[in-house]
Amino acid sequence: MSSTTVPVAAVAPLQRKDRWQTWGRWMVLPYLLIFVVFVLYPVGYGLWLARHPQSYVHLEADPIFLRSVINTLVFLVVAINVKMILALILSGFFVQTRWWIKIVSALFILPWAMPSIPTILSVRFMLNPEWGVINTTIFRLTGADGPNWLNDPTLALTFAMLMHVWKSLPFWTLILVAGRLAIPSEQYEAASVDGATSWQKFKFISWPALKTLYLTSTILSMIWTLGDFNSVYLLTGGGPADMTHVLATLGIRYLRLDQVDLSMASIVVAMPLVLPLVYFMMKRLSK
Amino acid sequence: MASVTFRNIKKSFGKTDILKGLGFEITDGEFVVLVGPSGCGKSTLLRMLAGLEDITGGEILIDGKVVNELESKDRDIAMVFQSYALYPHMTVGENMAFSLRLRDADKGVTAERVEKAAKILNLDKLLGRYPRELSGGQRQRVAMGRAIVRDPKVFLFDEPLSNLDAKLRVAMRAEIKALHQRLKTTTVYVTHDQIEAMTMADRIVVMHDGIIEQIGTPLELFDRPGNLFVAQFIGSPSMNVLAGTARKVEGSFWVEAQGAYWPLPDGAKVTDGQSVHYGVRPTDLVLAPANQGIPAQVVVVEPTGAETELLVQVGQEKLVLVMHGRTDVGPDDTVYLALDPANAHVFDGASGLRLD
Amino acid sequence: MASVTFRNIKKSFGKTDILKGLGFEITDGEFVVLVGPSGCGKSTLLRMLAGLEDITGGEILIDGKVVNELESKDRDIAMVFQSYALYPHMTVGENMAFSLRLRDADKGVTAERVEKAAKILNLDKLLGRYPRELSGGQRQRVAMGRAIVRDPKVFLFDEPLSNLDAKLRVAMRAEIKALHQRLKTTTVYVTHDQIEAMTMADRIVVMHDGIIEQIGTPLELFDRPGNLFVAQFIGSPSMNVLAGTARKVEGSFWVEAQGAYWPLPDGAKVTDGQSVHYGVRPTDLVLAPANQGIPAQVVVVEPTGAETELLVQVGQEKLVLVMHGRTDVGPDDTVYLALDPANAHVFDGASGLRLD
Amino acid sequence: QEKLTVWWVKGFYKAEDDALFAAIKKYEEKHKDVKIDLSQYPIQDMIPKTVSALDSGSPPDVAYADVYDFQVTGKWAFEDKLEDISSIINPMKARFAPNTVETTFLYDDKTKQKAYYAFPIKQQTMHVEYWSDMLAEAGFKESDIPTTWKEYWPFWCEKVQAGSRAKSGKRTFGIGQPMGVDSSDSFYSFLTFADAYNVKMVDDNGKLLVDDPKVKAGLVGALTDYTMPYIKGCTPPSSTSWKDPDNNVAFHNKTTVMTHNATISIAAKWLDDMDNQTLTPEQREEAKKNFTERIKTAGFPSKPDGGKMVYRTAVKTGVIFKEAKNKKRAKEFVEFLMQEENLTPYVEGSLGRWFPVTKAGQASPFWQANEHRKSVFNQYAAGTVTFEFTKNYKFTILNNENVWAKAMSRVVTDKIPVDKAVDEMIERIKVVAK
Amino acid sequence: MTKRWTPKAIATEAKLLLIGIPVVLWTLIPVYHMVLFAISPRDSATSGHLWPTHPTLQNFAIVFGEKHFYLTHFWQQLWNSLLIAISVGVLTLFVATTAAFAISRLRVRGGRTVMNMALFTYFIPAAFLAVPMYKTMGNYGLLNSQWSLILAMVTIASPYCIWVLKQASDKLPYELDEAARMDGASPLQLFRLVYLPLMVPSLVAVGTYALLLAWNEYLFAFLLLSKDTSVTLAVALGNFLSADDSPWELLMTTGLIYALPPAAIYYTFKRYMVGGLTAGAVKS
Ligand SMILES: Nc1ncnc2c1ncn2[C@@H]1O[C@H](COP(=O)(O)OP(=O)(O)OP(=O)(O)O)[C@@H](O)[C@H]1O
Ligand SMILES: Nc1ncnc2c1ncn2[C@@H]1O[C@H](COP(=O)(O)OP(=O)(O)OP(=O)(O)O)[C@@H](O)[C@H]1O
Ligand SMILES: [Mg+2]
Ligand SMILES: [Mg+2]
Repeated sequence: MSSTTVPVAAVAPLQRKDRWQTWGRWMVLPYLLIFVVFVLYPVGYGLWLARHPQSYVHLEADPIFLRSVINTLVFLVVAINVKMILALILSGFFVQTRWWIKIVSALFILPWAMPSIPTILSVRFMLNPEWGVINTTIFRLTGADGPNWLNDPTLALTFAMLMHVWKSLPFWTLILVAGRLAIPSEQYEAASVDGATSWQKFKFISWPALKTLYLTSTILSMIWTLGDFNSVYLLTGGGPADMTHVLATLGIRYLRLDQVDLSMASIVVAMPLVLPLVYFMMKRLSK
Repeated sequence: MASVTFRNIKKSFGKTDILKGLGFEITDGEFVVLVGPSGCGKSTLLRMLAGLEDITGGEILIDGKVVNELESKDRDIAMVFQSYALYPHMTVGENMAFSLRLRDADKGVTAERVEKAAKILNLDKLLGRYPRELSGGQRQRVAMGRAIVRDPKVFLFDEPLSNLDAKLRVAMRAEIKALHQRLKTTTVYVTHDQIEAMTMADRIVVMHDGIIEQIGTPLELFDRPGNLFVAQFIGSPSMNVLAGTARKVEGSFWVEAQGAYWPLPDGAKVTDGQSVHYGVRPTDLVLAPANQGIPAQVVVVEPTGAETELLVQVGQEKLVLVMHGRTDVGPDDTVYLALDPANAHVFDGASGLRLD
Repeated sequence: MASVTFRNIKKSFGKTDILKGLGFEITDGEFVVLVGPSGCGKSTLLRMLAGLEDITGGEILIDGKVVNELESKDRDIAMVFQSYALYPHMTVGENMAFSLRLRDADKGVTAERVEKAAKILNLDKLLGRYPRELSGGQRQRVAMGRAIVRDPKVFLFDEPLSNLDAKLRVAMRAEIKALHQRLKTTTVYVTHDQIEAMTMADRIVVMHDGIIEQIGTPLELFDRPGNLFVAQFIGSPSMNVLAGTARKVEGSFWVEAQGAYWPLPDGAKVTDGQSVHYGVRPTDLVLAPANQGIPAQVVVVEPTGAETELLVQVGQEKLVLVMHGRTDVGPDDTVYLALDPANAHVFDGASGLRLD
Repeated sequence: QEKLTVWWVKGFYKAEDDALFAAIKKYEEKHKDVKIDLSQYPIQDMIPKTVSALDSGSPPDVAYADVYDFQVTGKWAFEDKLEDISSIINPMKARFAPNTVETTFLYDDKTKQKAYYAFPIKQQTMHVEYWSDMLAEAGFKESDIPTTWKEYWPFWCEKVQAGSRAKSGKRTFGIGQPMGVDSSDSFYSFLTFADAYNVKMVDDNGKLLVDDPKVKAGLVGALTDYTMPYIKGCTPPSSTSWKDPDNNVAFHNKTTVMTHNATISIAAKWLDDMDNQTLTPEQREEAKKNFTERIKTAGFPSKPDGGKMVYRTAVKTGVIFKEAKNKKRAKEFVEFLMQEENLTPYVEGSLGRWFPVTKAGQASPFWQANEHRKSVFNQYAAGTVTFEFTKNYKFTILNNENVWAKAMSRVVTDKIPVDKAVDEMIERIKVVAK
Repeated sequence: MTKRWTPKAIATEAKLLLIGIPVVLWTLIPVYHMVLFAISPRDSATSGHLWPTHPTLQNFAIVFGEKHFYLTHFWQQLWNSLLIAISVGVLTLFVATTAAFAISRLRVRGGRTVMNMALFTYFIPAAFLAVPMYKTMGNYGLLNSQWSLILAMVTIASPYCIWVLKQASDKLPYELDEAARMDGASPLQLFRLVYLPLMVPSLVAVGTYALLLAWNEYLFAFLLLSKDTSVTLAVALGNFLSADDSPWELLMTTGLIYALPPAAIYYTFKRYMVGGLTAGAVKS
């Protein structure tokens, strides 16, 4: 093995890794461009708008601020988790291959495809205690008055959350369906033979494969909605008595009064609510 | 421990019929080896028994009960998948412990069993690895380990040793046999390895094209293959087969093929002039002293270590001959072939069925 | 066609050293078979040559050029993966045609080559199927087909026939040999099949634990294994090995082991009293007439068809003996073992190196 | 060619937009070198959109929305974001009816002076609408409707509701009392009630007068009366969460016999349907009946002190931004638009929803064309008062927060005494508008 | 293959139905309520009946005929929605797949950082970005061009898509890439011929996501677009909120119609969402 006799050959002009890397860099470039141009710059500007510390003082002085924070938290914790758990269950349902499930899944997507304004107004009308379909029907069937659905803060917030779940459940279900489809069926077969029940298959095969997707999606969903402006605004308008406001509606309310700094501040205030989640997620992701 | 019965089993994928109505019984505690050409439906049959594949027709019974509709998990079967199907997110140890864990087995017992299996399989140093960090053979051993930690009613092994080196394979063979002797668990074992089939099986089932060609003990199949297919499939290298015609010469029957007369065993049921296939195993052909046998031209000489394979030409046909040790004959030499008539096989020319 | 050189190749996965600095050369057109126990690093070595695995240390040269940094696709190597790695979304035909398609090969030529390969591999009826619709052996053949449609500088085969039945395997072996004879493409072939290794290789490389134990022609390795490991690894069943002591008796050397004296070949370089390992292949042990050899107790008799394996006990050791045909000895019988001293092997007791 | 960017709220009716387009076209014809780049947005989007533009330093030249006056005009003026357009307003000042252009005379905190920072387009006030056929079914004639404050509300609440329910067997309500927080009807109505009690919360310089015990007493009276229908079950239970459309809807489907609304949109809807060619002849006939016979528009009863009700008007304002690129043309365009022949068709395009701000516009025969408009005309003829926010812009925040509706909620939901609710309300007013 | 109705099959089917029926009800009740509005004549939409006394398709005729003042550009706006949504879908898929491929399969250096940065975008809520985005678009001279909305939506949709795709592509057997490289594939060929076909289920999911995100976007759409003829129908529906007396039945009708194109698009691609795509690829 005398290396001196063999000419140390001209190393291939295109080095293996570099070439692969070069391609990689070209392929992330489109996104990077978008990121720099449409994220970095606006975000910097937004932070600049929210820079006044007195905005936060004003914000705190607003009597509905605290209530909004609480509502937002309830919304995030309850609505999002209920939604994600349902999505997880339903994704298991929708990966089944049945002709009728295909039809159901096509219908199921409708809430997501519908624009918010008509759907939420429609639900609002439906829930009207005097002439809405529900109470009219209750009245017709029992002779009794139905509940005043949107007049009780708890009930109204519940409906806002249900609205949110109704609207965005299809999306998360679809994402989890895609996640489930990536799990090789072989693994389920092996588990069957090993004697796993359906629940055990879920616990030991599906869940480990979906875990990251599920957790990150949950956190992202929380951030995205931060109390979902539309569901609250269009359904309850923050009422009754401003008891169902969330930070998102609060933010828009300030915007409508041209209190941009307050509007931004109310959103910035929301960030600490999600920061622990962010930390949690980052830790998850770096595994 | 359980008996297994297949009754007129059929299986189609779409329009392709894979299993065409086959049936046989496996008695309690029996070790059955399934052999057959690649793609003949062995894995499919195993998977049907395991409850992983729908049954197009027929019935499978375990312990006398029809299990067609029984879920896999309720059949209490352990299986080594041909494609391993390891759990990628579990370590080797977790993979092996998984089935016990599902049964809420005692932690100590589980650990002990896994350890024991790992030792048998030479995996003890790899228990903390993930499947992606293993070599092909190591993965296969994990798949094996996952089955043998259990104590099921039936073991199904789908080519469980194909990716192991010869030495390890011999060792594993012994271990599986020992396991079977200890547990007496009914076992169905698919293999392409002749030695495995011959040494492990209580009975061998030869499948071909979705049907069963023959069932019998290893030596029955080797010594008296029921038809031409089995004759050529069992034993490696394959039995040499010559098409020829039965001839009665001086009161005894011979087969005339490729310009030579080949001796027939006693009791061969042929008639004069019948067209037949004449079969002789490469190991049963011997080189006779010069001019004392059927002359043949040597084509290739291939030493395989302890033995040497000769490819010789007789008339238009090439025959294989395996001889002990080495030889100094070389290509183009003329050799003379002899054989003990008792070792010859004869099959009907049309149906391929054994004639005796 | 190309020569390949490995120079002091090292490979670690994290802290685990897999290849510990090995080097050898493959000349242009050579057919090299790589053997070694499961997990010894064969696949890793192939993958490094293919450019799929980073090289921790050393150099790989193709045609005298260092290719450490050269991209796989520019190495012009065709490989059969141990795990097949078929494109699941392409049919069998598309899988096989893929590499040609990437090279913008003429459609007609591609079709022709694919067809030819498919015929060789018995896949012609399955060209329209997807991998998921194939049996294990069929998938393996597709993996094979994907390589052989090409005309690369180097072929790498990682256990390409392990899942095929014996008959098909013999046929495939012949085809690969014919292919190699026709194209004279440098080939590295990993197998666990002894016969494959013996009959196909120009040279065999025996790996163990990340190093090379011996390189040589098949018969060199079989007849004169350089150390105890190779001796026991090549040949199946494994060589019997007894620990003993060299004794000079009446001017010639013997090995005393398990209460018997075992003959040594001429030229064995031992000294009196040296502790040695005495090796004899199961096929080299014969049964001698009563009282004319080393007495042994039969433990197991295992007919494998044309041969019979005997497990016999001599002293505290168990030896394997393979005999032609059948036997009527049975367990607990006493038999007498004999062997031709020329067939005996002797290795140093400490280093395990061959002594002659 | 010069470009003039105009953002204008989307109209309710085609006729409004058509009038606007016509005016623009006329302007462009007159000034061939100017191209008007008009964008229209739904009302609720106008402010966010304008705010975004303002914040990023590229506001339109001229902007108008029906909600500016309620929410931002005063603030913008205070913060010196608006162009002083006194130069165009002053010459035409005489053309405006009382209490219209005055509301655009706003304080700029930077210059520490008041000036005309906006231009008035149209105005709205509070009306009562009722179904005369339901009233009749309940056993009453229109002449039975009391004219005094004390009798008026119990009449609808107790007599009409009881009668209507007894006759129709349906769960109808005498009054549709808007009480939702997210609703401009509710604060408009409440403040009208406050007006009835002569409440004056700010002086002309915007100084708070809420510490005056008279003010508190007035507010207590207004809140007591306002919440009474709910407590007595005369307004639908859902009215505490009503948004602006809800009193309309409840009225149209005859859940309520009467409601008050800050435009005559309720009647106008039927007028629109009456001429809507996409509807069937029967539907149009029905709409015509509703408009001409069944639905009545009226004013409020006389004040609790017996005086005649003076309605609060909301004057809709448009603006030119200080940062606008083409202020010269912007002023020119506004001046042009404010001319009678351009403004009147635009205002009249809304079927009577909006009332003109100019004397000539108000005198147009349009306002005598049907009973509804006549009623509006008469209400305005009695004189008007203006919103607090025209003097102290921080009242926009209070309206937007709807401290009024919140006080109602405290009373009807949390069941706290009215005067305590009023105390809380005054507390908040002082915090926000000090 | 005909299915046999064994007790076991019936039991599983029943279990599925037990989920399926509530799901259908849950989904369809609000939708049905909209249908109720859509087929009710103008004056009886809010009557509270479960089925209109005189069902009519009049509302559809009005919408399709652009016969209401709020809907004078119905077709144009629907077309805008479609154009914008499809552009966003396609562009997002392009940007996201290339990035996910580079990060997950080519293991480009710094890929992790790019991913983290991308996800970081979401910690800035969209509402917070609205005003800055407006200014940004103004600076780039894109205001009032549909490109501004398309790019903004791509910006918002991409990070999640990249992330989901990366998760999915991490699960593809790496051996396939190796095989392709041995076969002589360039990264681009690997991407096109091996990666994309195997990612289809996830592509359908995130593609639908991006498409619908743009389809129903309100805030950014009204901020970034101006002309009646260039906004999407979702924004135009905001007109109905302007008045306290809007033709609600037309709003519901339009809303229903508006849901159909994306549902149809989804339905077209849905059949590519199948499992087991990598079955038979490797032995592990
Ligand atoms: N990612 C990894 N991390 C750690 N160890 C690894 C990894 N990949 C492979 N190994 C180890 O490297 C060794 C060599 O593996 P390789 O696949 O080359 O074996 P092999 O000789 O091909 O074996 P076989 O015959 O079983 O296929 C094995 O012991 C395996 O466990
Ligand atoms: N999904 C499918 N669609 C069509 N044919 C299929 C499908 N799955 C398997 N087959 C065919 O069924 C036959 C039997 O397959 P099986 O896996 O049982 O073979 P096998 O006997 O195990 O072969 P091997 O020894 O190669 O593993 C094969 O010919 C295969 O091509
Ligand atoms: Mg198989
Ligand atoms: Mg290997």
